[in-house]
Amino acid sequence: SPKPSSNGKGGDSASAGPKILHLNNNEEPGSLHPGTAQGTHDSWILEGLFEGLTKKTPEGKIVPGMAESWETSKDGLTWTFHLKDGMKWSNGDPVTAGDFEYAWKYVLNPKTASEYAYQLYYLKGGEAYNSAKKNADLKALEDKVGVKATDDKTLVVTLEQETPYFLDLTSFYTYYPVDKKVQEENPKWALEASTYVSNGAFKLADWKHKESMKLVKNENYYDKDKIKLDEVDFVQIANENTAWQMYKSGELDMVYPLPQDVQGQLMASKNPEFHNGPDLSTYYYNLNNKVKPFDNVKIRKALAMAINRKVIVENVAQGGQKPAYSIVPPGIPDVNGDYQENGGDLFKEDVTEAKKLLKEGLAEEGMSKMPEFTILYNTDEGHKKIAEAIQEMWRKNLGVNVKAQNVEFQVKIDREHAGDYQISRAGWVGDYVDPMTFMDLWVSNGSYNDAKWSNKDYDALIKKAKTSMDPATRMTAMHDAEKILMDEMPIIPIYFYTKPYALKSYVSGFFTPINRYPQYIYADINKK
Amino acid sequence: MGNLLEVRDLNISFQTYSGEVKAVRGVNFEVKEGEAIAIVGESGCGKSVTAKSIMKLLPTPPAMYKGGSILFNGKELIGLPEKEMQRIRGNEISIIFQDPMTSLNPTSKVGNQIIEAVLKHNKVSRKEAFQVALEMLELVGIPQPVKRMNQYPHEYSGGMRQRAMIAMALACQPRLLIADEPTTALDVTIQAQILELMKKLKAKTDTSIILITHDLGVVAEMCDRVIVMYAGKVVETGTVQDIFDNPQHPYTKGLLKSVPRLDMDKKVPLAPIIGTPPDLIDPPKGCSFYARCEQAMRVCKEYEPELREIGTGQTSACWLHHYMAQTSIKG
Amino acid sequence: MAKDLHLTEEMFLPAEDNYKEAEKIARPTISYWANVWRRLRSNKLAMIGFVLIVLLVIMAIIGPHINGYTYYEQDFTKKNLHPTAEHWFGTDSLGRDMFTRAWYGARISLFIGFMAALMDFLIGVLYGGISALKGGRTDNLMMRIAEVLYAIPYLLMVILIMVWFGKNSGIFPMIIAMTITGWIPMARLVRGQVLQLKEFEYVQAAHAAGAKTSWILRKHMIPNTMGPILVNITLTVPSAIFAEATLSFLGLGIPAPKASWGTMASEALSSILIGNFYQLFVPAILISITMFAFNVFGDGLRDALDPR
Amino acid sequence: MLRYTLKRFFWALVTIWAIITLTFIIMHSIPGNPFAREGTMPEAVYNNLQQHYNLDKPKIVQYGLYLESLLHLDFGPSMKSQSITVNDYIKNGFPVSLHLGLQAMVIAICFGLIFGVIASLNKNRWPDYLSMILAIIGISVPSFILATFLINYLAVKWPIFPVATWTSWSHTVLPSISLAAMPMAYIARLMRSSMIEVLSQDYILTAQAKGLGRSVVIIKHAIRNAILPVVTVLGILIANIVTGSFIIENIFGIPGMGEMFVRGIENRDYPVILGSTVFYSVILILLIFIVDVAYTWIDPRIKVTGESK
Amino acid sequence: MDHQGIAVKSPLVEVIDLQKYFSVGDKQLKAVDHLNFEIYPGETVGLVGESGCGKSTAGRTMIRLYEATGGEVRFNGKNLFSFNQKELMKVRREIQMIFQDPYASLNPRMTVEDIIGEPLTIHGIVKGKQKHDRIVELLELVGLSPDHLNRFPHEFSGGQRQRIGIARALALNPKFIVCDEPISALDVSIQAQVVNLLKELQKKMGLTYLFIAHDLAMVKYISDRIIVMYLGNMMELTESEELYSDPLHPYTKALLSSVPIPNPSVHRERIVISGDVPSPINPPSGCVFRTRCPHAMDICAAEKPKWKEEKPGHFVACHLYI
Ligand SMILES: Nc1ncnc2c1ncn2[C@@H]1O[C@H](COP(=O)(O)OP(=O)(O)OP(=O)(O)O)[C@@H](O)[C@H]1O
Ligand SMILES: Nc1ncnc2c1ncn2[C@@H]1O[C@H](COP(=O)(O)OP(=O)(O)OP(=O)(O)O)[C@@H](O)[C@H]1O
Ligand SMILES: [Mg+2]
Ligand SMILES: [Mg+2]
Repeated sequence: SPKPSSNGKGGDSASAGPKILHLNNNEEPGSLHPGTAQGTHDSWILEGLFEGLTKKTPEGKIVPGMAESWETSKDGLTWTFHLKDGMKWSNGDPVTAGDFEYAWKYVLNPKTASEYAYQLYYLKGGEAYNSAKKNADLKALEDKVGVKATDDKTLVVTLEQETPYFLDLTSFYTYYPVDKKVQEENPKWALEASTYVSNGAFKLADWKHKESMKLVKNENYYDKDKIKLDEVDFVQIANENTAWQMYKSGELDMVYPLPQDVQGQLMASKNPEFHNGPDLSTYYYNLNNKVKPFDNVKIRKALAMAINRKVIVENVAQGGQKPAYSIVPPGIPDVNGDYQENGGDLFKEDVTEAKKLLKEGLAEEGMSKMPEFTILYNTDEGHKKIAEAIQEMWRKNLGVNVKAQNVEFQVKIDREHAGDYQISRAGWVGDYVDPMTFMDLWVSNGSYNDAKWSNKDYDALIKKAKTSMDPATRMTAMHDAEKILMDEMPIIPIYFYTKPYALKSYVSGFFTPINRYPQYIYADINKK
Repeated sequence: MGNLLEVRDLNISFQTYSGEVKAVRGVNFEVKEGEAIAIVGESGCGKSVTAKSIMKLLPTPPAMYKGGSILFNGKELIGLPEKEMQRIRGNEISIIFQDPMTSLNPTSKVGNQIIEAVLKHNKVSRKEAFQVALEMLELVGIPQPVKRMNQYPHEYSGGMRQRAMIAMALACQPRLLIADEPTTALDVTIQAQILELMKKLKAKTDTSIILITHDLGVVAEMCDRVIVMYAGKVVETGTVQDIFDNPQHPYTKGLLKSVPRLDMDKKVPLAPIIGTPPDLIDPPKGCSFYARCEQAMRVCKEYEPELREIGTGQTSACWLHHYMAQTSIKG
Repeated sequence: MAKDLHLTEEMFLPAEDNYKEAEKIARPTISYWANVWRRLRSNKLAMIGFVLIVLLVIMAIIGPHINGYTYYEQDFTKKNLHPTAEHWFGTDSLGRDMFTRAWYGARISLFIGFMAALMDFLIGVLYGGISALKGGRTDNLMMRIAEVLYAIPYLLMVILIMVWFGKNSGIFPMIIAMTITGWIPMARLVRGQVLQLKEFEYVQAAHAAGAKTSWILRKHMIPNTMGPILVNITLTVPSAIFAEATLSFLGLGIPAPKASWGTMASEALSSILIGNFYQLFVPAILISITMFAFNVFGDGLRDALDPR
Repeated sequence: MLRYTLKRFFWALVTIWAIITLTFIIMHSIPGNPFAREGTMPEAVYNNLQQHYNLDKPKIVQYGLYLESLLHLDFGPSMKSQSITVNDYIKNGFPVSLHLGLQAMVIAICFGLIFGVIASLNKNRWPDYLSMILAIIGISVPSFILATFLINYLAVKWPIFPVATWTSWSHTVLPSISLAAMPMAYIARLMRSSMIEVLSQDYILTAQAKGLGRSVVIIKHAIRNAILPVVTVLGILIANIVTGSFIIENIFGIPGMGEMFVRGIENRDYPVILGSTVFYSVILILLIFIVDVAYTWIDPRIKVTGESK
Repeated sequence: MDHQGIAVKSPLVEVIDLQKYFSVGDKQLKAVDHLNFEIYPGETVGLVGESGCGKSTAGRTMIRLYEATGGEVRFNGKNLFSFNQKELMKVRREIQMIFQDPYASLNPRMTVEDIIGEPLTIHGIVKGKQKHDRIVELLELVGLSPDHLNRFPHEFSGGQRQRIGIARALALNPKFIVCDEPISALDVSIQAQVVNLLKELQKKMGLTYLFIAHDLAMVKYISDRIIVMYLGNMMELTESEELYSDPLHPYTKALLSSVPIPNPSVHRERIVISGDVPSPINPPSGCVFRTRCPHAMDICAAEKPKWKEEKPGHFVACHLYI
């Protein structure tokens, strides 16, 4: 019989009845196996289902998860984790250190072909094992991987090199354990709800592929008292507009992302249901430094200075984003305070100056007029509007003719890698909470250096920051490098993303870690 | 013998893009009980329109009844409500069309198409209607009628289809059968079969027949009386003998002279009627045949001749019958 | 016999010149197309369609210049305005004048429509014509190829085209995309027509007179298939405009900041969420009017060509 | 009949093979691959993925492997999803698309026929104009616009129906209507002209001459004959509906095949692209076959063996 | 035409074993099977038979509008089927065709001038003013007025259209014309116009006709000799008077008696043959007429009757005459 229409239902009244939260996962998860999961459509679910060695508090602090405590060796290369007592899988099996070892090695096994295997390259021998050639001795390579369960409660991890943010990583979903027993009995356990086993706040009760998922409270979870929700229902609506309409009609309790216009309206009307979380990502334009006239610094700077970021943020993106005058977004701790705040604005918008620079640059290039060029962006209404706004700003402020071309995401990536573009829209989400996740993108021949820019001083500073153990040295080097980057302007930062979302007023307890989706684990529903 | 059908001063026009086509212009004739009359005339002279108008089958618009009356069995058909007309159609008056290929519904079994007519007009069960239909098919000489009942028209040959049409038309024993060129589309040998059949049926039942054709041979074999039409008018009427042996109107004479006969000497040239019939949107003022007439007189251009009695039962519409013409020709 | 009064003896003398009228054709000569035009003119709905098409074309030409705005200029202080005396169709989310954009879009949409129709016509006539004339195996093969082409995912082909023409994206690849399978119905139609015409006696007569294939094509086939082809063309124009709108929904439309009705509609889809219906209404209504105009005109043309 | 079916089957196979081959070629000649993404992916990871999905093999080998797996009716894995294979995709998605398509088709056929018949019976009078204007609106409003309006009015403003998803029958109403509008309009127009044609045929006159009532003539004699041209386009129309539903599926969040197919292309998920193409062409060919058979059922003149008359 | 005349003249057209099969699906349709006859200059040969018996096919194959399946057609002694395109083009001037349907045989989009001028243009014989004059001359020849030059076919009546068709056929001064039922679609009153015209032209220009029709009276009236065809086969061939006075083949007899006589005083015994013409895809074995023949014998099913000269100049294919 058909499920009662979820029309207009949130969690039912507080007096009785289960508390059900209705969310939209946008898409079918590619995988709900922690080892092969990648991307937000997977992780948002997994974060409710699993818990790693550590976890993050709403305030962003790292606290023990499955691990009770840990210690680090002097050289920072060896980490020893001690698991809490009585941790159980949702099927009742005990969670052991062996489950972690097994899970991590599974990820690194080249046969698994996990896309996120490189998240474990920090482990000693991890990359070697994952890169094994076809007829290499896999067993030997596996044994060399730096993770070992010395007993059921103790996990010893050896790193390739010192990694200051390793603890942060242990809360990441690729580091989640899997139930070894279950996996060995049934390698397909993660494909259906009926065989699914997890160790987190919720367990997977139902999974209609391409349609919906249902998570219910896991009674075996050690911290279950903190979990208020009885059930979380996910639908998979890819269309932003539809998702918003569902929110409006009460079929969803929370939506993220929001259509741009809606964000603008909600912000303007100061709607209490509107929330904006921090985000660890930057919206910028790549300039192809290999083609004329973008090989000229003055021209690049002129273009960067002739954009009115405030207008874009307020009128186009409309999500409370921050205009970007540097590349590393706010929210990353410096030695003291916030890295981005300490760095400050590294360039200014100035149309007159831009005009002057453009003229000079063109003279240097031996050109009389800026040739027409094309902005490449991947097909998306939002990107299109921003491109149109920038196009018009450049036309008005600099008198240059700009074309905008949208292509499929796949095609854009291909053309960027091949250097077959002039200007392209890009965005970068930090993998971990450290400026390095942004700064090492533009080292010479870096694999994501689509600007094809190269600067020896920059490379040297990045190298210094990577090899130094001293936080102060690292941070200074990175600040210096960022200055060079913004002086040379191989890329044009536009804004720092935020996470604007709408949440019904009867829902409380959501929080937004900087590099995650808004978290529902501790949410509660209180309808009058 | 009373008149089964009386058509008086019938006028019918069609509204078209180019103007009003006056297809039938004051036609008068009657059909007696048990009589077979023929309507002959060139293509487009209004034969089919007359036939269909008796059945009230002309779609209005574009057709318009512009006056006149059609008395069937004493009942005025013009202005009769559609419901009552439906009771007459197929029951008291039936019609057979020229082309048996297109006159049967291709997606319905032949048997059903006959049964349908029977059921409509008789209070009988389907089984009885089936029996009637079967008998009709047998009557018109279709072999293996039981099998044929369940076949579709395309499984019939042309001659058989026309037989089925006849069976359908006769299924309710109508008092008047209108056959609009029933054999024109058929081959000679098949035509002969159908003609034999119709003759036989005519002898057997007491049905009156209006046979529309332009084949004078068919007329000679089948009919008692002939009505000759030209450009929407009746120009001559008479018994078959009169028309063939003693035609009065120049058009009738022309028709007879323009067809070769098997027994004719080929040295004798055929005498065609020259030219073509007039445009019925703007018919000529005087005699419509004026422009093609061998014996045309000046009066013919200006004044329209009226149908007048020549001999017993023979009428003709021609100025030649006027006493002044007789004298002037003599003189 | 009341009329006897007017009759005189002399009137009963033989007429001399009566045969002159026998072969006369009274009505003024009128060519086939003139006849079609006359019938078309008397079809009110079709004429409304025709007038609308003419108006659309005129507005596409002059519309973008009427109120002094350009299709690209942005004014963020005036974004999402409802129609006013200043902005007749309101403004869009980037503060651009919708009236100017709508008619600029008309240019592009109509151009795509007409070009797609033209391309369909050229390819369809050639392919269908050859297929029918060659007949036999060639015909069979050509029709199967068309069938296969029809079954290959359209989207895949569109992407391929967009990639092929990567550098100069815009209207041209769009037209190719419209044409890539669009010609197939036209080819089918032409093929059917030609197959029919092949058996027509006037074509046989030309054969008997020794005419070459090219002559027969030029003199008999093309003029006599023109009617159905024309009808088909009038229906291709709006369907190409429509298809452009659908591709725009997938983001495969005209490059920014140029406007077509399709891109305007898909841009405006989210505006309905904040109550700006007019942004969607403008392109939707224009598309509808165009569809309406071409459809009723095409239907009228069909009726005019085939009097029954 | 058997011989004919076999012959047809053979040609169907050839056609499908040609479609697979061409799709394969086109698919691999457009840029992008399933694992390309923004950001860095270490060489090793990339190689492992390529190896896992046989993408490191020469194209011709991949082609051969694909054909071979097809013989076992195995459409292969999805390169973007570990949790579900292409067979699963089809198994889950097709019934949904079919349900949606059929429901839309039923709406389209019923209303299309009714409108068309009414219009033809009142040729050049107001019911004709009214239904044809409705039909033209149906053709002229792109489905994504119609869907947006329907959601806005019938789900948000006046919450009669739910906005999206595919959970209960009431969820299927709006998408079905959105999808039905266009074919409905098309059928209505086709039916109108076909009816007008049929109504001028001699056998209609014959039926009237039998004294049958107007409604009997129309229902028993006219409609059945007039429906033939509609039936011929039905195959293509249904196929278009089932394949063309991706926009509707996207807007209403329906787990059907159209959405999967578009996603497949966006992601360069090769097996998904090929799988859905093959599946669709089979459906298309099957539909055309069914329509042909239906045609013989409605029109006794046509034999299934393709010989006319 | 007398027998002596035939003897001295050599035939203009010789048809030898002409065959034309169509393939319909997987089967063969023998539309024309083994025709043998000749046509002498200035003569009119009539070809009669029921619908679908292959008359048109025979006519069209003879002038190479269809490619023959077998046999030969000699024109002036030369095999027409062995001509290449160039030779064919040349001979086309001498062989023409008039078609049955006056509505389908004229291109509705062309004026009368274009239609009649088409063969002239194709062969590029005359141009400009000369061409115009020639067209006017032709128009007058068929009894139409030069006023009609710029009119379109639909403005004409059937008889006039047929005359336009004749003018077109005459444009190149042909010797031989295949008339494929040129009067069947016309009104009785008009038929005579066309028949008289054809006869007149024959006299004037020494034309030779193959006159195809199913109206026996008309064929008899216009032809010197008549061929009776049934289901793709020749049944009988003789002079027209002879055919009428002494038909040999049972089919011919039935055919003759089927023609209604427009004279109410004449009453005759009619031979009505039952049944319909069988399908040419699956013709009866032996004599194709046997299924409807009142005199059918055992041998008729077993053996195809030979083509036999029963009397001088009178050929028949029937087992009754062995
Ligand atoms: N539906 C119609 N609309 C306009 N004119 C019509 C219509 N039906 C008949 N006519 C005209 O009415 C006239 C008489 O037509 P009708 O069909 O009665 O001729 P007919 O004598 O039966 O000829 P035929 O021997 O060709 O059947 C013709 O001029 C014809 O053009
Ligand atoms: N192009 C063709 N393809 C297949 N069959 C054909 C073709 N043309 C004619 N036939 C068949 O050949 C046979 C003879 O046809 P043909 O047209 O020669 O007959 P006909 O004697 O001229 O008949 P009619 O009196 O109807 O004109 C018929 O059965 C016909 O169906
Ligand atoms: Mg008639
Ligand atoms: Mg013929």
